[in-house]
Amino acid sequence: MGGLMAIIYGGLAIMPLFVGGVDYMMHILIMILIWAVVASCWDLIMGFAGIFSFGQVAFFVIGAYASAIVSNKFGIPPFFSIFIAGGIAAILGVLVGLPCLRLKGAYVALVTFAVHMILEPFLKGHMGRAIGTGGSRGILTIPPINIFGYAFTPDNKVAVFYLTLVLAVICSVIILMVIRSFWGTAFLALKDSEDFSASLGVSAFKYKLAVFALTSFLTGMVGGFYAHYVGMLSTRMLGIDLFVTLMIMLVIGGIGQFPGAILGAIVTVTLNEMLSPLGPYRPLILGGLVVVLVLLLPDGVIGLLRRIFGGKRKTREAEA
Amino acid sequence: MLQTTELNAFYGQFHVLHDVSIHVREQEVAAILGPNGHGKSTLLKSICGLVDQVQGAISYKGRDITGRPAEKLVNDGVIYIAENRELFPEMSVLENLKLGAYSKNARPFEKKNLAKVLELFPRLEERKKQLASTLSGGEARMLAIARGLMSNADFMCIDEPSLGLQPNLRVEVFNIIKEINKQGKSILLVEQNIPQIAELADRIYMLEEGRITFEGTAQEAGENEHLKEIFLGM
Amino acid sequence: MLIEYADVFISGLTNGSVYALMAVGLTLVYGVSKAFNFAYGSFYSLGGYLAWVLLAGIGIWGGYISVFIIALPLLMAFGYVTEKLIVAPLRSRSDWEIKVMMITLGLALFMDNFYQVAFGSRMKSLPPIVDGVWDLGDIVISYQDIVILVLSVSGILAFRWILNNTRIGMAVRAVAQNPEGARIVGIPKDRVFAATFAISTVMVGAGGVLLAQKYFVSPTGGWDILVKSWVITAFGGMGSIQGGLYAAFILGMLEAFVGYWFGMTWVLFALFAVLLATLAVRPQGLMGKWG
Amino acid sequence: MKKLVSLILTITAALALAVPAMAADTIKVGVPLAMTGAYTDTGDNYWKGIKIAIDEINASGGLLGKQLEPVRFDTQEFAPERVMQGADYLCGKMKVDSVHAGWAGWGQDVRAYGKYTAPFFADDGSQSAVDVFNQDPKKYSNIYQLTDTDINQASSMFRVLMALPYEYPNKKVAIITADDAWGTGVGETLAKNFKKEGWKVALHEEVPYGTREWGPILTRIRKAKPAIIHLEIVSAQEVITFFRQFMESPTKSILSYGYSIVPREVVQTMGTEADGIIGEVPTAMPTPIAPTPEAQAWVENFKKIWGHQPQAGSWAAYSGVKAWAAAVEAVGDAKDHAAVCKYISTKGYKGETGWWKWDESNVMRAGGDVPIGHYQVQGGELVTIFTDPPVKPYKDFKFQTPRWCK
Repeated sequence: MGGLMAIIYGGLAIMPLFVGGVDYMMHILIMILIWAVVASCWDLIMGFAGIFSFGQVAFFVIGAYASAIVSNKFGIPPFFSIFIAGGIAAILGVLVGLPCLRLKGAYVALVTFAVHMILEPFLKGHMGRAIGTGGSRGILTIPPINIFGYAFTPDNKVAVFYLTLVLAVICSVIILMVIRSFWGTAFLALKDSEDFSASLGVSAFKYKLAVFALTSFLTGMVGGFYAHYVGMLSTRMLGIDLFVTLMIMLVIGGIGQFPGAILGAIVTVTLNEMLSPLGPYRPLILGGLVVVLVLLLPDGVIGLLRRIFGGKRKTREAEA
Repeated sequence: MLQTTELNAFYGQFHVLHDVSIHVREQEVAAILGPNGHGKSTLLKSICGLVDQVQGAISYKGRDITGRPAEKLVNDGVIYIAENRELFPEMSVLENLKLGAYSKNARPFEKKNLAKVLELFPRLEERKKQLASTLSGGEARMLAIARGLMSNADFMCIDEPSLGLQPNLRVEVFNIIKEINKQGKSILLVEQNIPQIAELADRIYMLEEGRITFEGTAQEAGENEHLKEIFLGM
Repeated sequence: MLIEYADVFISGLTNGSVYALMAVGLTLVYGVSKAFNFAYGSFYSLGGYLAWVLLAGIGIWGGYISVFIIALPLLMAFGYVTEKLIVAPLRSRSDWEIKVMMITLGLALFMDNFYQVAFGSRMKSLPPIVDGVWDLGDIVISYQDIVILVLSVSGILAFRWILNNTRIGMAVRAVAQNPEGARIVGIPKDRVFAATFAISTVMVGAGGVLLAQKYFVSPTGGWDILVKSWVITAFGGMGSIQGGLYAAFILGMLEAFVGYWFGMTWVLFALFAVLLATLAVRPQGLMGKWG
Repeated sequence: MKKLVSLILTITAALALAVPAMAADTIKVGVPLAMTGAYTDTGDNYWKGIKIAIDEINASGGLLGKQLEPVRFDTQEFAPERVMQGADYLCGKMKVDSVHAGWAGWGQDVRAYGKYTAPFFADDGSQSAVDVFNQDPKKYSNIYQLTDTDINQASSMFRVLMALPYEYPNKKVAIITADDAWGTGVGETLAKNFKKEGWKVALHEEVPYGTREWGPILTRIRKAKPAIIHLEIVSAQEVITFFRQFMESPTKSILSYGYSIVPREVVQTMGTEADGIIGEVPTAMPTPIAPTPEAQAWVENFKKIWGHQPQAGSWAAYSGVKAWAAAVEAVGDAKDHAAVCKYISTKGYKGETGWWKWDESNVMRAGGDVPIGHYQVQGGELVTIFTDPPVKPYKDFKFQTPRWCK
């Protein structure tokens, strides 16, 4: 896992050598890194912990707005406000997680997706405007992250890219450590049989709540980072498009196949850009692709790689 | 009528049955005895097409039925009657019985069988309209057997019919099984170690740790030291 | 005052009947096979587009009656084949519930954009089934609403009758209540799964035909339906048809009265607040069961 | 089936052509529009105008002897990073010499394209976009708005409502808007203006998109019996369902749809049923008879090509392309973006109805030769009854009292 991750990030790290001068390409690379973290978090909560959380985009947007508001209103430097944003997202994550953990399958999906759906009217409405979301106009000026006097604005995309890379690597290492730790084992046990693992002393509640907190924190923090990079925010991120795109990253990367989600982000964003000139045919093709891939590549690209290179085949049964 | 040859069965990585060979003759009651968790139920389920990983051969009326799924076997005349009963809790007793005659072969005999079954189980006749979930343990066991009869199967695999029943109910259930057998059905049943089984069964197998450790008539079983020990040990 | 409440009540009743028809199919499939169909809204649009093609495109003789006669079997076939092709193969996989959600989400994306490419992004309108209003003095009810109410309620009743009195209906209930037990008595589970998927497609597609003349058809118009149906099934208890019915009418009323008292923007908040409160007390919904 | 086959063929062909042939001697024109998602339809309207302009220029020998080559970009649902990506792609990577958008991000676009130099034409109609511009007019000097702001458009609606040759039975108004930036902006401006005139705002409601069941709101309307109902939701399903449910038991209210009259489906679906509804279009091409022969010819041409009356946005986007082309023609170099922008800002452009002039914020303010058009549906078509500012009856077209008010 770690080796593959190092190869992927290593490969990305040298990309600016080739396309460093093309803002458009650098922007795509930055977005790949951002989505890679969000998708990995989603994979951690859904693929490993087995919780059907559909609130990842919501936590991303919450983090983005939180960081923008905190830095705009209280003058807190963005470098710190993204952590505050992560904290706020984590608290909300726990608040959402608490009722969810009593629920099952599709119910969890619904309650978490409800957060997503309610977020838009909230941010646009009077309550949102009162806390500074700018209502349906959004927030159009957000200061860039500034480290030792160097501003990471969209004009310096290579610099922003390496900063994003550092952030993404840190987040991925955290996720990797979680998966490799006792937690990871606990999650796998939980997924196979809750009764069985309860008898082993794995407290389902504690771990699931912790994973809610952790993934919301990381997602919210990356959301904050995104806000300061792009410099503007609107509720238009809550459309179905981004949600589906993230889902496609997981399908392509493979569920519960970390670091597949990172590969998924790379492939999906690239594919999306290549198909973009086709207009309405783009989502048509993407949708068809999801159907075909779920059927043919049950473990995503990672599964395919494993089949090709014949590495250690890790099946669920073998681990249980 | 039914024969297994060197049957092996697996649950995931667990090898549950080892080279089990048994046979049941026409109109015979065969019983499989053995301690809990040694594979008796697995054997029945393997025969009835409810276990996915099976090796070896199973034949019924001279036909190979290995790997044939349960829903098809019902039509062939092999029915499984579960220990945990597997009823439809939110349906009435009558609906449960009607569903027992779901398979194509049983359908034409639904009316006739229903009358027969209700005659055999007067208690169910009384509770015809009640939901299955409201039945007592003994009644539910009877409903399970009755539902099995509705399938018009010739060969019935009954999993621990007396489990958890009071002694007087046990006797009633065994009497009914005897009656069914008299009406021409072959029966393979699984029990832990009930002395009464000797009166009911024509042939007895002992299954320990997934292997057959004894095979013989009821009389032979009664004379077998090893079995006696277990019978007395209860 | 009373007149106004009666007015809002009627509005709630109309909402409720529509929601009931929509939600029953979703809850059925979940109850029987534990599969959650994300393309449900797109199936709704499919019904609408079928009606549009038949009425406006071909100009079929016989109007809506012919539409129902032709569209319903087509929808049924579509649902059956979809289940066999993309849902059934996943059942034996690990994480199959997530994978079913994903694959149906992909299907939804595909279908919605297919509509856009094939029919254009503009909404399509259909001729009304009936015109005119029933004037009761202070209260006015359109015949269209009455037709929708009557047809959806009778649709649901017909569905319940099928479920309770036919062989296939009994088989469906049997699989829902006890899949292993159903196998034992010889019910082909896989075929029942596909059949329920087909029935649910018919239900939602018929809803699409019925509602297209009031609410129009557009490529992404199904999402709203999916979300509302989802809330209703969860509220009523996933898999409980009775619960779904109650939930549909309760939420229909809630929507109408919250909209009247507090304004339309609060409807969504109110829906989720009620849902969350219900789930906090009864995690399985109003009438749902675990398992 | 035929459609399916052609669909598959198109996909294959499009994939094959996805790598654009690098024609050496063309001028690239960026066209970032919504091609998928909720805004597809408006994106289509703009594209129709832009396409006509480009085809016209190419047919007449091109611009400075070079053909124009449109480079399209799908802005999807205007997520911030998508808007930014469009700018980086079109201006940064494809090096286009002008960008023609429609709705483009309501301020997000100003920041994204302001980084580059190519002239950028948007139809945001939003004060927030102008606010961003005014933060740094120098940096954003390449940003042009083809329509006036939401505030000014709403004020125009109010003036015309007050000028209608119609006796209002009372001074009560109901305002219903979508909960987007445009809707809330228009709603607030209208409410302010009505209150100032001594009217009572009996109902002011923001509704989410997708609202199609109007029972509760109509109940309140029927109770209040307002003289004016203003509905501002730029989506056909919502406005048509509202109208139909309203008509089940109408109150004697003037039905003012503002910019919501724009979606083509409104008149196309309802035909004469919609007669009586009023609405407005900024940067409007008045119909059915255009103000000048040139404009009339343009309308005829549009109808010939696309098979229907021009919609809001089509003409504005068309004029944006032509204004830019005229400036390039005058400057003599498409690559000299600063000079082109300076020319547009100072000289303006003479279009079919007369002069287009941008103000110091690069906003095409309503008035003069390009006023806001106010329509009423009559005989199933949009008929211009007023232009504004200043409020002036248009030709001989008269306001007709709606049938439900008689």
